[in-house]
Amino acid sequence: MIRLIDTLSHGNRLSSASPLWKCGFAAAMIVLAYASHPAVQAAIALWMAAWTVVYARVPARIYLAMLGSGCLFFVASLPALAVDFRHGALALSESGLHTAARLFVRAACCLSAMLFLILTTPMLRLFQVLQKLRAPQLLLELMLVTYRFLFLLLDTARMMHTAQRARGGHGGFKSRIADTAALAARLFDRTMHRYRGLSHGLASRGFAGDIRLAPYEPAALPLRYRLEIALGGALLLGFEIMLRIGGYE
Amino acid sequence: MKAIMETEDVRYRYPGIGEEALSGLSMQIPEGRKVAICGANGCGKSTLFLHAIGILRPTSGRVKWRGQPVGYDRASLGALRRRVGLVFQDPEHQLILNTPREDISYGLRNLGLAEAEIRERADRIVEKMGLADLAGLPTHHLSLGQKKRVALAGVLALKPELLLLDEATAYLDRRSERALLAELDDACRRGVTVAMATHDMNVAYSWADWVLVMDKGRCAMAGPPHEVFSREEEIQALGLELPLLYEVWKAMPEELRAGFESPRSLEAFKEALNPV
Amino acid sequence: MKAIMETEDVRYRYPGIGEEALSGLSMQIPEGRKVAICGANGCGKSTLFLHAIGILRPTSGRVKWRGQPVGYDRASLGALRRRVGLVFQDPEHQLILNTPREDISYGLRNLGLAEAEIRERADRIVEKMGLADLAGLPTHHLSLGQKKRVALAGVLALKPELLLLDEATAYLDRRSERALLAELDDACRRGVTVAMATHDMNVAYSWADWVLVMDKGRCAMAGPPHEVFSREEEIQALGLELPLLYEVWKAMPEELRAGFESPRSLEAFKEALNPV
Amino acid sequence: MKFAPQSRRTRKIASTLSLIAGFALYLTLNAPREAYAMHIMEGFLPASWAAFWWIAFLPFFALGLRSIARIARETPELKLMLGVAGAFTFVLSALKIPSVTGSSSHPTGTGLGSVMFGPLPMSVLGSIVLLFQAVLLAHGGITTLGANAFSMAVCGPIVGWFAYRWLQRATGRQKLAIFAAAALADLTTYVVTSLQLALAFPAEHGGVAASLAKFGGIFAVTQIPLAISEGLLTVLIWNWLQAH
Repeated sequence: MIRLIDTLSHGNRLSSASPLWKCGFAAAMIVLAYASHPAVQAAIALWMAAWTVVYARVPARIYLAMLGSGCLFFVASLPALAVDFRHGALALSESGLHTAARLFVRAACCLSAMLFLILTTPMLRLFQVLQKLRAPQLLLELMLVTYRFLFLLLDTARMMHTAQRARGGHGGFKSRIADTAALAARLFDRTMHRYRGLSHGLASRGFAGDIRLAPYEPAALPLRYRLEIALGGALLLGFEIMLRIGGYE
Repeated sequence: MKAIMETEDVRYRYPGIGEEALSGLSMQIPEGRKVAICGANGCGKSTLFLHAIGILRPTSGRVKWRGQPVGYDRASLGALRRRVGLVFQDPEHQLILNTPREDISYGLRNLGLAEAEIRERADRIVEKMGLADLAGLPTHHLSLGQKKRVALAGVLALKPELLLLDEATAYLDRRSERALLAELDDACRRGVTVAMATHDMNVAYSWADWVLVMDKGRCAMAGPPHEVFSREEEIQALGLELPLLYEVWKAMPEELRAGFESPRSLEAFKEALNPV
Repeated sequence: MKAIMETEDVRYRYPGIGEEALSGLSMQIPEGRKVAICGANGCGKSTLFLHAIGILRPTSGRVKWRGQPVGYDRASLGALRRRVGLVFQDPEHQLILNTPREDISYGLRNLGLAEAEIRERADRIVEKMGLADLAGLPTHHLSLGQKKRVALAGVLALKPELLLLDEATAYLDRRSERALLAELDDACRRGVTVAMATHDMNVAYSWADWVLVMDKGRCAMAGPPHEVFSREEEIQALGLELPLLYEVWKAMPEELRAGFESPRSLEAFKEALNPV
Repeated sequence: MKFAPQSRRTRKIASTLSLIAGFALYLTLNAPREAYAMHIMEGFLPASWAAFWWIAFLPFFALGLRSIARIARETPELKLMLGVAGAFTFVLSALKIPSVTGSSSHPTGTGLGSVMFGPLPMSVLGSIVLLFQAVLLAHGGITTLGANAFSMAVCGPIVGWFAYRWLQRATGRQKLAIFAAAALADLTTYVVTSLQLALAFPAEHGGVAASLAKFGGIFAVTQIPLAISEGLLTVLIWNWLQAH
């Protein structure tokens, strides 16, 4: 899954478009979602899905799978929202169901805005946006190193797991716990080995205390997209205002 | 020629990656041979091995063990992995436990053997492979060559019928390489079929008695070393190099070569030039 | 022969390990040459390199740069590391930023250059080494051969006077190996002294014009390739193998060899046998 | 809503039955993936609560960052080490461990991390891991990052660390202390998340307390066995690390 998202974020049609625009757009949509009626939220969700699937060409199958897995949390909480203890028995709560339905639309809408951002924007660009937004340098450095070694350690863990299975490991509960523990300890060992290697490697390249990123490079967002954002945003806002004036609840 | 393991039109694509890692691979590993599986980095060798022990499952096509399609239920996989031993490229991934002896026992313990038998079998293989001095040392004190030998010992202790090795000789100096290859020859003599993936054509040429060449997830060539390497242009078209010894031999004046098959080792080469 | 870097009776022991990694190493890296530092796994090559850039400090003995003892204060170390570029065996150790272009800029940014110049120099080296297609990809999407090239580019961008490489060709297939060696030749032509540690005697023989042989933390032999490899017995006593091409040549009938120096490449070999 | 007493009763029984069936179905289908599902999803919390938890989380985060910065000024390599440790924590949380009930779950790893690196640095590493889970796995979210980080990166490590310290001093039994640190860090995360949800969605009848019982009850099915498994796992990992 992780490699999938990472690969898509680099290989989609919008990957080189301005990350600042994309972040701003997704953030604006999430804010609007919080302030608007379900009908507007549904419209936002569809619009963001269109950006991701149609404009960025993220495969619809993968998109839906991710949307589904993202909604698992909602499914898990659904019983708690929809059921009430009343007079010592469980019962469906009318208002709970109503809350759940409203919540679902909002959460799905926010999720689709998030998915737009993470499926179309490479991590490195997000770092640069954070840098431009003046996130602490130390935090950025930690994140850089973490991201750099994430995939490496995931690969190592996967190989170790495969090797254990190839030798008959991960049989029952006890063996799985013990094998996982051995793997984690060994992985920690490798992690510290990586750290030592990295500190030598960086020292040889003149590391003197900080890891500096390239400054944010402004990138373009084609006019056609900017127009759509402006027009679509105005439409949604208008829609919301109409609903409010109409007193619709 | 009976195949101990074969694949029929196997296709596999890693999730999220555009290209197929195996794109219609059909190949056979002949029983009782020393097989070299050659190809450039990324030709699909490692993916093939993961299919051979049922860790990966083909998207389409079939993997067969002794003529029978491999099953993917728990019991069949267990049985398959007892018969097929896989030695990974990087022993760091394979050696999990703290000392060679413990690590060698790991697979035996997973077989559910009694402790006494585990100890007995581990001791025997430690003895046989000359690891006695190392058996109690912490794994991270061993050299790469030693680690590779320990990884091999851990797999041989399970007495596989087919032994697969991924880039077994990479990163080794010549002495460690020789020790390892001698171990493989020995296993082969005891009836184990040995298949080694390598991109070192010199090793493939001098060690194997059957060569498979893979390219872009397919089997491009198969046959005895002389036959495969005599198709020089095809080999080069695949971006592979001919074995040095083979090239040198071909460069020699015709009259010196007359009557000899191209020698596969330096000793054979010297003998061919200086007949006693 | 002027030494760009030398060590005088350097001793070093890793904490917690009984044996010395360097036990009285005295050797010289001659300026302007292509130097191969040969030896079996664990002979101390990597430890030597960490001394050369001042990451490790000798327990006794001295490391000298152009005749001057190396200083270990911050400023001297910074200056030394600007002059000596080290390419590690495992490229994962020295790639830190997430794309090749970014990563190559990293070292330049440490030099305190202006952004415009950083971009310009990074672009130039990306262009020169044919990395343009990869420059924007995330590092974890690259193959090992590509990572090694990027690591080399990151070091070359700093324009070192001495370039050290640890097992640069290990794990590479022949095609990537050639591309890498060509790059090194090129650097050497531009006046960079290149020293590569390797246990592959074939590479050492065909590529280097100066060979150092290390054994158990000492320098056992030094000289031009012909001279070093003609001391066959010593080489073999150190557990090293003679280069294949050299051995083959020596095995040839005397009359064919007459008048030629032992050829160091297959092309030279063929030429020697079939004079035009 | 008015129905005859008779129909009201049948309706109640019917709805209760269908609920039980629904629960059973949902648990069998989703149980294995729930450890990640403990991260509150994007857009789930009301705006005021999302903001509240961000505000509650940030001071701890700032303290953590400051404690790292203080040491990093002396030894810059520490940044590299913590960065790599962050990657390790992420990978640990991606491992599937068998749960005592037979399904499998993802550990949080915060107990182990807290004992090894201290609770404040762990609050930074934990939030980085959560951010990466949100951005690279679409688990959790940005608006809810404050709430998730407060429960998993702040409360879990702090409780785990104190549990470890206290038990280590009081009993001197290190294994017990490690088990308690890991299991309690896990349980704390679960309790705090349930509380966050209950506060945001109080029940119509019984308010926050009833809601806490409902959310707590649902997540207990996976989180309590997971806490025990993670405790066991962490003790084993600790043994390994000690042996090295």
